[in-house]
Parts: sequence; structure tokens; C-alpha cells
Amino acid sequence: MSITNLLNNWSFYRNKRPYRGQYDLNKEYSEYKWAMALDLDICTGCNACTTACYAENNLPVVGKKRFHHGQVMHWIRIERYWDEKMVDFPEQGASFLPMMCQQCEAAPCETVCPVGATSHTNDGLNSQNYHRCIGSRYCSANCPYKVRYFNFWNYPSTAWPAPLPDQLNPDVTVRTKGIMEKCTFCVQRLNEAKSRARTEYRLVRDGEVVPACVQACPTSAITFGNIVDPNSKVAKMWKNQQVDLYKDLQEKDNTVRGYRILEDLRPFPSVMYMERIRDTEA
Amino acid sequence: MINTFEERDVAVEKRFIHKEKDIREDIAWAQINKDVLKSLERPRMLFWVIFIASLALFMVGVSCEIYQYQTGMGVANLDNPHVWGLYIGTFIFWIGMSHSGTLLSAILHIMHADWRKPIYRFAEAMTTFSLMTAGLFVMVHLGRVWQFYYVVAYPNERWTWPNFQSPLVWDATAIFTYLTSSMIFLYIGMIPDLAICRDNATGFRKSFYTFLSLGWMGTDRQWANFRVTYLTVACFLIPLAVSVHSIVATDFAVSQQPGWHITSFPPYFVAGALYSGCAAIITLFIVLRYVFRFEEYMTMPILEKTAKLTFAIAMVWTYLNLVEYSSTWYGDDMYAKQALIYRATGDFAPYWWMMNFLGSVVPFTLAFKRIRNNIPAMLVISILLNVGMWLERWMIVSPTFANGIYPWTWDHDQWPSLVQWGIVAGSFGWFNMLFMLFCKIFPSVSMYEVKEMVYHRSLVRKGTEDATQINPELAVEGGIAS
Amino acid sequence: MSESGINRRDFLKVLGLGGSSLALTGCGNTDIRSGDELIMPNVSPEDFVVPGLSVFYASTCTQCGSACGVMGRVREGRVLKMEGNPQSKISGGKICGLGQAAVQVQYNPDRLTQPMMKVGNGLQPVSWDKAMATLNEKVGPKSGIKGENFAFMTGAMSGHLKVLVQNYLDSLDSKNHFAYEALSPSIGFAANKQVYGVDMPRLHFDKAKLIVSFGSDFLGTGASPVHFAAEYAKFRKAPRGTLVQIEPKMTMTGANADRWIAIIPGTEGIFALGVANQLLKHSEFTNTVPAGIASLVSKYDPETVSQITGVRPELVGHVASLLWEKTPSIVISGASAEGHAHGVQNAVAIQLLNKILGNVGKTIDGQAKSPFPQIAPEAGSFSSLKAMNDAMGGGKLQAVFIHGANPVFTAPSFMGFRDNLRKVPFKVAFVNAADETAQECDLVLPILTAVEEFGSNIAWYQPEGVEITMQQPLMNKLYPDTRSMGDIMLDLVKQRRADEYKNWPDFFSYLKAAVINMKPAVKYTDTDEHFWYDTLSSGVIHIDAPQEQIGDSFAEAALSLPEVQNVQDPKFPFYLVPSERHYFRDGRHANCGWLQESPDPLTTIVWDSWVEIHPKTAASMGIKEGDYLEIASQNGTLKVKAYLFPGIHPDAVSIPLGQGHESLGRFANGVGVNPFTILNPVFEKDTGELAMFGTRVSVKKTSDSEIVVKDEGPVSTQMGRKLVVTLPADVAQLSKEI
Amino acid sequence: MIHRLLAVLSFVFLCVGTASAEPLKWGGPIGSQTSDGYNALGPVVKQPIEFPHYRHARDMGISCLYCHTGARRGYVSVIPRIDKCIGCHQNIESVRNKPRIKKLFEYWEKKEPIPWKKVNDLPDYVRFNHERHVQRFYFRQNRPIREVCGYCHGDVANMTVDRRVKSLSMGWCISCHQKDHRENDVSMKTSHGPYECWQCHK
Repeated sequence: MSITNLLNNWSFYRNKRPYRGQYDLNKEYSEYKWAMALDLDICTGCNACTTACYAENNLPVVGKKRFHHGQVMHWIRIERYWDEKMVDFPEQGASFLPMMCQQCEAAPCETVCPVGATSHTNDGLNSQNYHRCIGSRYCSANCPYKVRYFNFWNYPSTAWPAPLPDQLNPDVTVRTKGIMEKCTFCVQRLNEAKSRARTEYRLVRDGEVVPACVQACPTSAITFGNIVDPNSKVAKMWKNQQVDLYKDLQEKDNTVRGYRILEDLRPFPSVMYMERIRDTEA
Repeated sequence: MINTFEERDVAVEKRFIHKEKDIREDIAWAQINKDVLKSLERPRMLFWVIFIASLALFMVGVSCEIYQYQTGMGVANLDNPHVWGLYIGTFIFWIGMSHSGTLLSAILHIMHADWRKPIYRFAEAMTTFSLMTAGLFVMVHLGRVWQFYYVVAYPNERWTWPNFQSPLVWDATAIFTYLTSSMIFLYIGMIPDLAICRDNATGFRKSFYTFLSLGWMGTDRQWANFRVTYLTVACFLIPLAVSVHSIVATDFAVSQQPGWHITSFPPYFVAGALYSGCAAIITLFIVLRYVFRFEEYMTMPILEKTAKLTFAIAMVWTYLNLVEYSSTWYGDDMYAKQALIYRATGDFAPYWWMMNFLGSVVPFTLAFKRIRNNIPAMLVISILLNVGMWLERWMIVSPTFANGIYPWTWDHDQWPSLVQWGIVAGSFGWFNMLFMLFCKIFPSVSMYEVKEMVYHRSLVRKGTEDATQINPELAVEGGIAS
Repeated sequence: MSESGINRRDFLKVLGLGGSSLALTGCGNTDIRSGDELIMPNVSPEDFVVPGLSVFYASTCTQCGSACGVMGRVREGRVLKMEGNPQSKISGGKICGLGQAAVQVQYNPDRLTQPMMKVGNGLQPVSWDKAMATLNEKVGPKSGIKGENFAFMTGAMSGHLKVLVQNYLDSLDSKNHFAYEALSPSIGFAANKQVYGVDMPRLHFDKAKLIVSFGSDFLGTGASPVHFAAEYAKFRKAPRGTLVQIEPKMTMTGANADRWIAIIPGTEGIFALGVANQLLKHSEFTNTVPAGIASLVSKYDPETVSQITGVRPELVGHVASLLWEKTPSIVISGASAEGHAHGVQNAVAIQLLNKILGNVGKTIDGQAKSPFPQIAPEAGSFSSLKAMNDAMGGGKLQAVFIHGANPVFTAPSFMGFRDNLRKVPFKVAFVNAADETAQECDLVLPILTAVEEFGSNIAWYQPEGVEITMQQPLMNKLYPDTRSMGDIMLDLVKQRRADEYKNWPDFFSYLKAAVINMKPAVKYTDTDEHFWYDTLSSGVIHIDAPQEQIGDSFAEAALSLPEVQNVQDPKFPFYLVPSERHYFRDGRHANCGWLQESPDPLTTIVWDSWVEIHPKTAASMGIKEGDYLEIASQNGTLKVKAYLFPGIHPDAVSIPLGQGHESLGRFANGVGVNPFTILNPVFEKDTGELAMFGTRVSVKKTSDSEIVVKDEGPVSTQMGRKLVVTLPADVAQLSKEI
Repeated sequence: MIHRLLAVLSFVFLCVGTASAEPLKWGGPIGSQTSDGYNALGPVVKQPIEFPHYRHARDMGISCLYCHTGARRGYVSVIPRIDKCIGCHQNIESVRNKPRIKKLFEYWEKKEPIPWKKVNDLPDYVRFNHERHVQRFYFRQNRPIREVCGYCHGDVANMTVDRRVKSLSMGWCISCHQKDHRENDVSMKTSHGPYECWQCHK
């Protein structure tokens, strides 16, 4: 990139994002905006998504000691919360929350990375470029969801005793020490599907490609798709749940379940959660 | 009528100078040279002992860093999301330390507070060396330090730029600029003194000082140029110093972390920086005064002034600290409030309370003249203040990570590992080592400025008479600068 | 595809693509280079194999007994990932984490790579020739092994491998096929048999508006978790069903309940009868069961029930009114209700509710009946372990084969299984890794993993029709010195009956012939070869078999009141709940890093065992999280870390099963404790199964303490954040959602 | 004096500048290679069979895509499988006894893959998509295949064993991605290649 180029594109970097019309089916490089809808009522907290993510994205198994030090690398984790008002027993069960990178539109991590290793793609993903990363860990410090995971150790040399490396997905880089990583919405799958679709002069069909967690989820609690396409299931769900990608505070009916986590910090996440339901009369 | 620089100086001095006796006005200039140059003589055994100890401490840090470099950041016992630890805290500490030099030499220079003259040289050295130390921490902190050059904006084969939005890029730029400027400032200010050294040295040292003194002859033209240059660089340095620490503060203030996301952070940081810097000056003041027998120059009135200055800055800092707490407390930010409560009651509470005690209560001792004049007490207090300020930086960084916005990831077990402590300790060894070398290679008291000061004091006393008339010795051995 | 399975494997062999197989930044290639890496093009691959693009092969997951159809993602000759096979009605294209870990079983660094033979006290590698010669010598026709002195222990089994095992036993005139599962559903089967006349009815969770589950963790560890999870998802869609879970320790299913009720272990049946009593007072239910039963349950008024079960009395009526309001409902019992001396009685009492509510035929009906009884599943039981143990103890057995089970690990220590096994002169284990049982065996034969092997499976819970799921190799075998279990069995059968099996050189051809024989049942009209390839490529054979009839009348004799022994034992005051972790089951997969590092859903603990104890109990005993507790039963003591867990009855403590391996591999060895060892010899009266939940223990705090390694932070609530929001069901308008 | 000062200062800057310059990796700064900056002839790679590209592509006029079938449908361009070579060569008796062909048949008879060496070897974290480039420039813009492939691979049709001719560095990729290319052979509308990280980096 030359200086001229940098200056030409400066206004792009200075744009307030997201802005309406940022994603458009008619624009060549922003006809996709990948988004999720996650129904917390039918998520059972079974961890199938987590394991699928380990398999798909070459996540290292860190072992007990490192897990204890909080150096675990699960890109998607299942959080289990008890009710704050619980007396003796959790009579309404637990609250499970699968938490992965929310692919924020106004991502706090992107602005602070000194080297631009994390940046926004035209598809609305928050890309993490491993070999550009110098490991300042500022992005993790600034991530409100704490879904960025830093390679504190040289996992390639320890985490996969032979022949476990044979299982590694060749489409995903294995990360060495000193690098930040996070959920990518399985971008390797998205890229492949987009390439296939482009060859066939079409857009990626709804449901043609899903991340590993979505594919595994036994209850199909996660819906994934291109929110720019009004006919995709995920776009319909967002609309139905009255969650607007471009708004930071949703004005919605009380009966509607959609919300985005920590919306008040205005990161404009791409993952819509749907409230857990409990039968209070049961 | 003001026709010459000297006349102007005298006029200025007349207006601004305290009539206090902060230095004897009858010290012979040759005596000044002699006293100061004595500090450059072959060191005593004790010097080597301390030097080797510092070197050993530094090597501990180096080996820790090598271990960390080889193994990964995990050896520092950082975790997700507690990704920053002592490294960043100590980094801010050293950056803060660097502000005192600029304060003394640049700000007070412009303000014509000439009591700074005997002590600004080592303060400036401190600035340079603590910045160098701080720079090391940036490197130590990076996960892939071997790729640090990605932060530098330079045309490269990949056609990539750093992210100019990131405060870390501002940081890198600001620190680098500040480091180079303060090194230049230190060097420029030393040129007349280097010339004195040159004139008194032999052998290798002679050629060394000859090279560095850039042919300084003490001519009028040289003096004129020198003053303009020095003043210019000083003016340049002041905004730079303020901006450096403001930028370090924006590292925190622009982030979402509770407890960091505060607009008063930049002045708070600058105040804290000056505070710790002044405290460090007091410490070094006392040490140098004792070691090099600089009692004639580093006099008690100067110490007292420095202490008063420290006290004033401590109050500014305390005020800003209270502003931070109260704006958080009365504010609307649930996360920040929770983080504040956590600091006061959580795992870090002992350190947090100690920090507040050391930073805000201990300086009140400086309000008492008896304490200000008691050297051992001042030594202890100044060290305590610096401990407090170091704790402050740590308390800014760590508790926020341990108790941030997202409760699921609050800390399991976070205590800096030996590697972190080793590198922090090593940094003190490194600083100490550099400072000791400096004191033995360069005059740690500015000879020409002290001469100037003595001269002005005598002028103030005797009116505008020529100083040589009072002190005939001055005419001998080369005048103000040899 | 080429002609035979052997060739298919050959082509897989040449798929290997060098170089780019490992992409390690820092370690791998990070520069632009020339000539440093190799590209090994395929010699002659199938047309659809394009390097760089994945091929999905259908197969079956054998990680648990549910027989989910899966697909293996294959790139450059290596299987990389398992996905659900959408053609399978069981998995519905979905997969659980345990299934994902099949690839870690395959690439496990601790896999056994060559045959081992006992020399002295240790195992020494030998060649296959030597191993097979030994087999021939010890159990061949000339060995005199016959009939009663031979036993074959397997895990739960189905499909054509089971046929071969059966045939082998037949050739030896032996009836000693011991299908052993440590966590078997046999008690539930016995109860179902009494109530419905079948082992396992079909459960329609999706049709129910209310599920009342007595300790059944159908989402985590039930008969078919992936299938039930899908049904559960439908159940939660509009009109949203309500889940009530009654159990002593919260399971994953309990964590998803609208109402979770803690109950004293073993008293679930009483609670059910109390609910039945309330229901029978309603006029609409009075005639649903024989009058004798009504009078039998009438003594269980809420107060009595509350006294026995430790549940608040109003909850009895509450559950009854829920059942009355929300129809159709479904009431199920699970392991923690069944694993008692009166387990069958408990389960029958629970099933009584279904009868009263008329759920039979609505949410509960019969499974399809498989037309191929010889490949029908053998679910396995504990009693077979007991039988084998007795036979070994009696010195009757001369040779034992063990496949698919790890009895040395899972047998309770009171049985003395290890010592009894040592009495057998010749023991052979067929394993993937040298586990505890293999360590005791004289000959240990490394077999192929499920992803390298041909096979057929049929689950004992069939959601729709009968689904025979096919297994095919997803890659060439990783180690040349491992062999197909089917091939070994065929060789063994040939030792005795060479003539009958001479047409089949290997298991592949045997299986192919057998599958093609099924063609008429599927009404497939094309050629045999097409049928075979269609079967392999879809991975499943669907048979629309008629449903089994299930009984809809409830005989008075069927119900006998559960004999709850709710006495306080001062020496062992606590009930032990050995909980089944959904990714560990009986511990056979403990050596997968992914599973060890997958946090337990409720405690979020990893890489460890722990004892769950209610915070109130803990407070009264001064126990803090991480304190080591000594959990002692009559049969032993375990020292294990405490975890304060609100979802457990204050009189119970719970230790998860599956950890505490001594010899399974680097990820499992020395991790945690094995609660199987301290189980008491309490047996279910009707079936003779081990009553897993019948053990009483004492808890003693020790002075040791260690941090519990878990994903959860220091707080377990949301601290006022809006992370998971809960909406009352009456406010939500699910029917308007998409 | 001022000259000395300048001398010292420039010395300092030189030191700092050298220290902060990036280590000399392959590619180096812009313009450090050749006249256009990116023509960087790679080393000669010794292959197990000295495959004559010129014979096939130039003399016989075989399209690149005939053998490298993956280039139009996947990320990897694909070194042809051996039975593809054999498919033709078992019917070409005239060269059947040439040493290189004999070697080919040796591999075929042993059913062993030929261990070709990778010539255009990108770092492992880069995923170059052949399909997109071939689709865009060959199928849509209708440019000759040898030109399309040759942009990165050079004039392979005149080579024996392939040799890298471009630097294949990131700056080189971007220099082209920033150019406006016509959408197809009829339209005058142009667009440029994407330049976000995840398009190429995995």
C-alpha cells in the first residue's frame, strides 16, 4: 500500500461503522454479512460445539496446569450461570451461554491493534491475521467478551504428540507462541463456499455453509447465514426478533426474545441471542 | 540597557531569583571543576561491588527474558484475559520516572528556577535511562518481539502499514521521539562540561571527550548558539513529555476496560509521572550527595525545594486520584464501580490500600520542615513514594483484568511468576548499571550551570558589579567555561 | 470404486499429500521457497477426489451405543473431522462431542500399534504370526477349549460382528457370550418389560407438552442423546413444553429443566406414587388403573411422601397439577431412579403415571421391530460381568476373550475381578489401547479403530423404522500392524469351521455378502453392487418395519411398592451418586484430550475428578472448594477434591465416573479417581444388576487442599450483567417466531 | 561544531535505522530485486523426472488446465495423478523407451506416487486460490490460458522443469489486486481484487 493509497482510503478507516447500506447485495465485495442467531432456550450446554471447534480449527489441548492458569484456547466456550436469586437449589436449572467471538461491527479490538492484525472484512467478519500479530494483547484487553485467546506457549511442539498432527485441518493455520487467536466463524469454510458460489455466478445459498459449531449442535440452537439476504433464515430471525444490526439500543416488544450481549458498550455484535425461557409456573 | 546575554541574564536573575542561600556564592570556579571532576576519577571498590550486583540483577532479567522468549509468554503466568501484568505496570512506572528530568531541566529552565542547576544533569540522565528501560518493557511484553518492527511505519515489501488508530502506535512513536529528544537534550546540555572534561583528561578519555565536545571553545558565538539550541530543544521537549504520558494514559483510557475508561487519565498519569520522578530525584540526590561529597552543590535548601515540589505534585496526584474514584463512584458505569469495589476489597486490596497510603498520606510528612531537612528520613520517604507509585501502576493494570466487564473470565489465580518479577528486578539492575556508568563517565553535576549560579548569586548580592571583583579566583583557570 | 475393500484401502494409501499436511506457523514453512517440500500426487484416485477439497464418507459413530450416522471429512487420505450424517434418522446430521472425538481415538498417540504378549509381568511386542499361532495353539481345535471353559466378553454389540462372535462361540459350543456394559440400561429394560412388554418403548419427546423426568439424563447420556436433543429442540418450540426433572444430583437435562426438584436418592418411586395418588383423586383418572392400585397408592399423601423423599409436600400436588394441565405428557425414569435395590419397582411406579395419564400411544409407543434378529443389538448388562466373574472364580474358564469392555477398570472392587481374571490361564484382549484389562491379559491384539473398519451397527433405540448404520473405513489404517476385528474373528471361526466360511477371504467380503442379503427387506430393486454402494454412500439402511405392540393395560401385580430403606446410617450418612459424564460414560474415552478438556457442563471442571457437595452441607462441615475429602464406603476410600454444587441433595455427594485410569494413555492416566471401586455390593432385586446408586458413604475433610481447575471464574452468577436473560414462558410468544 | 553535531546525529540515526529495519527476508524492500521489483528467479529445482513442459504445452499445445485440473475448481492447481500421465503415454509408442518415460512407468508399475518437489511454494499460512484467478481471467475475461497462468508462473511453456520467476511476495500480490481489471470480456466495468487479510491468509 502506497502512501497515496493510504490517504485515498483514509476516509474508509474513519467511517463510523456500521452504517446503513454498508452491506448490500449489489456491491461486489460486501454482498455478505455473516451473522448468527443463537436460541438460548434450546441450548442444552452439551459442549458439542466446543469439541467441534477443537476439531475444525486446530485448537490445542493445553492440559490441566495451563487450563488452571486460564490459558485454555476454546474459541467457543459454554458458560454456566446460576440464578442470582437462588436460595438452596437451582430450581430453574442453570443458564448456559455459548460465547464465541461476536464479530462486532464496531469491534473494540480492531481499533487498538497496533499492527492491524485484526481488521474488518467486507463480509462483516472480524478477521484475525495470525502472522501479522505481534502479541501486544491489546485486543484481548479491549474485548468486552474476552473471547480472544493468546498462545502463551508454543503449542505446535507440545499439544499434538504424533500422530495427532495428522488430524489437523490443513485449511487452518496452526498457531505458534505469541499470537492472538479467536473464533473466525470458520472462515475457511466460508471462503470455500463463496469461491464455489462465485464460480457458479451466484451467491452462497442459505444453509450451504455453516461453521463447525452450527453443524454439530445437536439441538440446532445456532442459526447461521448471510443477513444481507432478506430471505435467509438468520435475516428473518433477526427481523422477527426485532434486532437491528445497525442499532445499539433495540426498541423491541417485551415478548420478543432477541438481544445482543453487552449492547450498551456499542460494539454492534453479529450474534443475536434469544432469551432463555423458563416456565415460571412449573 | 541590555546589550549582552550576560546582562540579560543578570536582569532576569534579578527578577526571579529567590534571595535564599541555596548555594555558597563564594565557591571558586576551579573548585567546582575540581569537585565535579573528582567524581569521574577511578571508582572505589564499593562502586564495583554495586555495579557488579546491578549487572547480576540485570543478567537475571536477561535470562528470564531469554527463557520467556524461548518458551512463550506463559512463563510469565499471564492468562486469558489477564493478558497484561507487571510488564505494563512497570513500563508505565519507568515512563513516569522519565518525566522528572524534563521537569527539572526544561520546565524549570524556562521558568528560570535556577536552583535546579546543580541537580538537573543527573535527572536528565535518569530520564534517558528510564525511557530506555521502559522501551525494553514494551519489547519484553510483546508475544512475538522478533516481529516488533511491524509497529514501525516504513515502506515495506508487504505493502502494509501499522494501524494508526491504535494508541500503541502513538505510544511507540511518542516514546521513540521522546527518547531521542531527551538524549539529544542531555547531550547538548553536556557539551560545555564535556569540554571541561576534555581539558582535564588524558589518554583515551581525552580523545573520547574531544570527540564528544565537538570542539567547544567557550566562545561567545558558541555560547549564543548553545543557548538558543538548548532553549529550543527544551521548549520542544516539554509538550513531548506531557504528550508521552498522556498517550500512555490513552492506551488505557480509550479502552473499554472498567477502571480505565476515564477522561481524567492523561493528567492523572502526567501528575503521577512527575510525582514518581521527583521522588526518584530526591533519592538519587541524597545518594549522589553522599557518594560524591557534593554537599557544596546539592545543598539542603535545594533538597527542601525539591521536596516542596514533590509535595505539591503529590497533592495534585491525590486530587486526581480522588477525582477518579469519585467520578467512578458517582458515575453510572456499573462495571467501573464494581471494579473499584474490587480494588478496595478484592484480592488486590492490600496493595491498593498500600498504594493509597504511600501515595497520598506519606507525602504529608513533606509538609514539615524538620523532615524535609532530615536526610535519612527523606531517603526513606522518597523510596516509599516510589514504591507507592509503582504499586499505583500495577493497581491500574492488574485488578481491572482480574475483574473486568465479563464475569465468567474473572481471574482464577493470577500472581506474577518469578519470570515477571525477575524481569522487573532486572530492569532496576539495568537502570542502576546505566546510571552508575553515566556518573563515572559524565559529570553528574552541571559545572557550567553551577558556575553560572554561583556567579548570579554573587551578582545578586553585590549588585551588577563584575563577579570577578568579588572573587578573583574566577579569573584564573579559564572563566565560566574553560 | 475398485472391486474389493482391500483395493479401496490401497487407493487410500496413495492419497497421501506431503508437504502442506502440516501448516505450522513458526514451525512450518513461513517463507516463499522452491524445492523444499514435496507434492505426492495420487497414483489413481477416485474421480471425485480433488486434492485440496474434502470428501465426505458416510459411516457410523461407535463412541457410544446410539449408532449415529456420521460423515468423516477426508482430505488427502486422512480423516480430519466427524460430522453428522443427515441421512441418518438417529443423528439427523448432528453430532455430539463424544462423536467428534472419534478422530482422536484414531490418532491417539497411545494407540497399541502391534500385538503384545505377556512375558513375565509385562507385555512384550510380538509379530502377528506369533500372535495368531499362539491363538491357534491355545484356543484352536487342538487345544481342548470347548463349551463351558471358554468365554467371550464384549461390550454392547450389534451387527455382523456380533454374528461372527456368536458363530465363533457356537463353533466352540460355548454359550458364554458376556455382553457387559458398566452403565447398562437393563434395569429400565426390566421395568419396561413389566409395564409395556418390551425392552424399550419409543419416546416422543417432541409430541409432549410436559416431560417429567425422574433422573433421566436423556440429553446427556440417555439411549440416543443426539436424537433426543433434536426432539428436545422441537419440544421447546411453540407450543413450548415444560420439563420437570426430579433427581438427587442435577444432570445436564436437569440443568435445562423449568423445575428442578432435589430428592433423596432411591425415593423417586415414592414421589411418583404420591403424584399418582393426587392424580387418581381426579375423577377423570380414577378408572385408568385397577382399583387395587389406587388403594395401594392411597397411603402416599403428600406429607408421607415429603417425609420419605425430602421434597416439600406442596411439590407433590404441584407436579400432579402440572401433569393434569399439560397433556400429552411423558414421564420417564433414568439411571438415578433405577440404580437401586428396588430399581425396577421405582421405575414401574414412575411408569404408572404414564398409564394414569393415558400417555401410552400418544407420547410412548413401540419401536419398530428389526427383521434381522441375529444382528439385533445386545445392550449389555452388569449381570453378565457377575456371571463371568463367578465362572472365573470357580476356575471353570480356561480361555477368555475380551473385546469392547474394560472390566478391570469398571468392575467394583468387591468383586475381585482382577484376581479372578488372573486365574484364567489364557486371556486375550482386542483393544485400541492397552487399557487396564489388557494389562492383565496374556495376548493383546491391536485392532482397527472404528474409522478404519468396515462394519454394521444397529442401535437399541430406534427413532424411526429400523436403521442399520454402516461403517466404512474413512482412511487407510494408520498402523500396518493393526488388524480388523472382523478379520480376526473370521480367522478364528475358520479355525473351527473352515468350510462354511471359505467363500469369504475377509470380513469385508463377508459383510458385503451379508448386507446384500438384506436387499429384499429394503425393497431395493437395482443390482447387488448398486445396493452395496448406495448403502455405503448413504451410510444407512432404512427398513420400514412394523411397530412392536406395547401393552396398554397395567396389571395390578405389576406394581409393588418400592421398598425404600431410608434409614439413617450414622457411619455412612451420605448417599453416593456416581454420576455419568456425558462425554466419558464408563471411562473408555478418557484418553482423548478434547474430552478431558471439554468442561463438565455443570461444574465446568476439566482434567479431574471431584466430589459435588451441597454448599449448605459443606458449610456445616467447614468444607471449602478444593478441600480434599475422604469419601469412604464399606469397600474403599477415595480422596477427592470438593466442589460446592447447589444442584445436589444435601444428603448426597456425587463423584463423576470415567476418570481414575491407571493404564489407558497419557491423557487419562492418573487423572482423578475411579468411583467404581468403592461401590457397595447392592444389587437390584429383580434383575441382579448392580445398584449403582445404592452405596452409602461417609465424608471426611482432610487438611489437604488444591485449587479446582475449572472454566468458571470466581463468581458463578452474571453479577448483574445482561448476559443470559430469562423470559417467563407466559410472556414469550414462540408461535410468532420463525 | 555544527558539522560535528550533524555527523554525530546522522550516525545515531543510522544506527537506530539499521536496527529497526526489517531483517533481510526474501523479497526485501520494494525494488531490491530487479527492475520491476518482483521478477525474482527462483532456484533450479531438481525433480525426480525432468518433466518437459515445453514438449507438452508448447509443442503439443496442450492447455495447462488439461493436466492441472484443480486450477479451475479448487484452491490447489493439482499435480496430475499418475494415471493421467499413463492414460496418454501408454498409447504413445514413439517415446515409450525414452528414459524419462521409462521412469514414469516404473513409478506406475510400483503404484508409487512421484515425489515432485514444490516449485511455487507459498508459506503455509497463505491459501492461494487458483480457482478464483482462473475463473476470473480465463473463463470470464477470456484471456489465453498461457497468459493467465503465466502472470504468476511465467512462460512455463518454454521451460523444461518449472522454475519460479516471480517473487510471489505479498506486495507483489497486492500490487495486482489494486489494479482495476475488467469484469469480463464484453463489459467495460472494472473491479479490483479483494485486499482483506482473510482472502489469502488462513
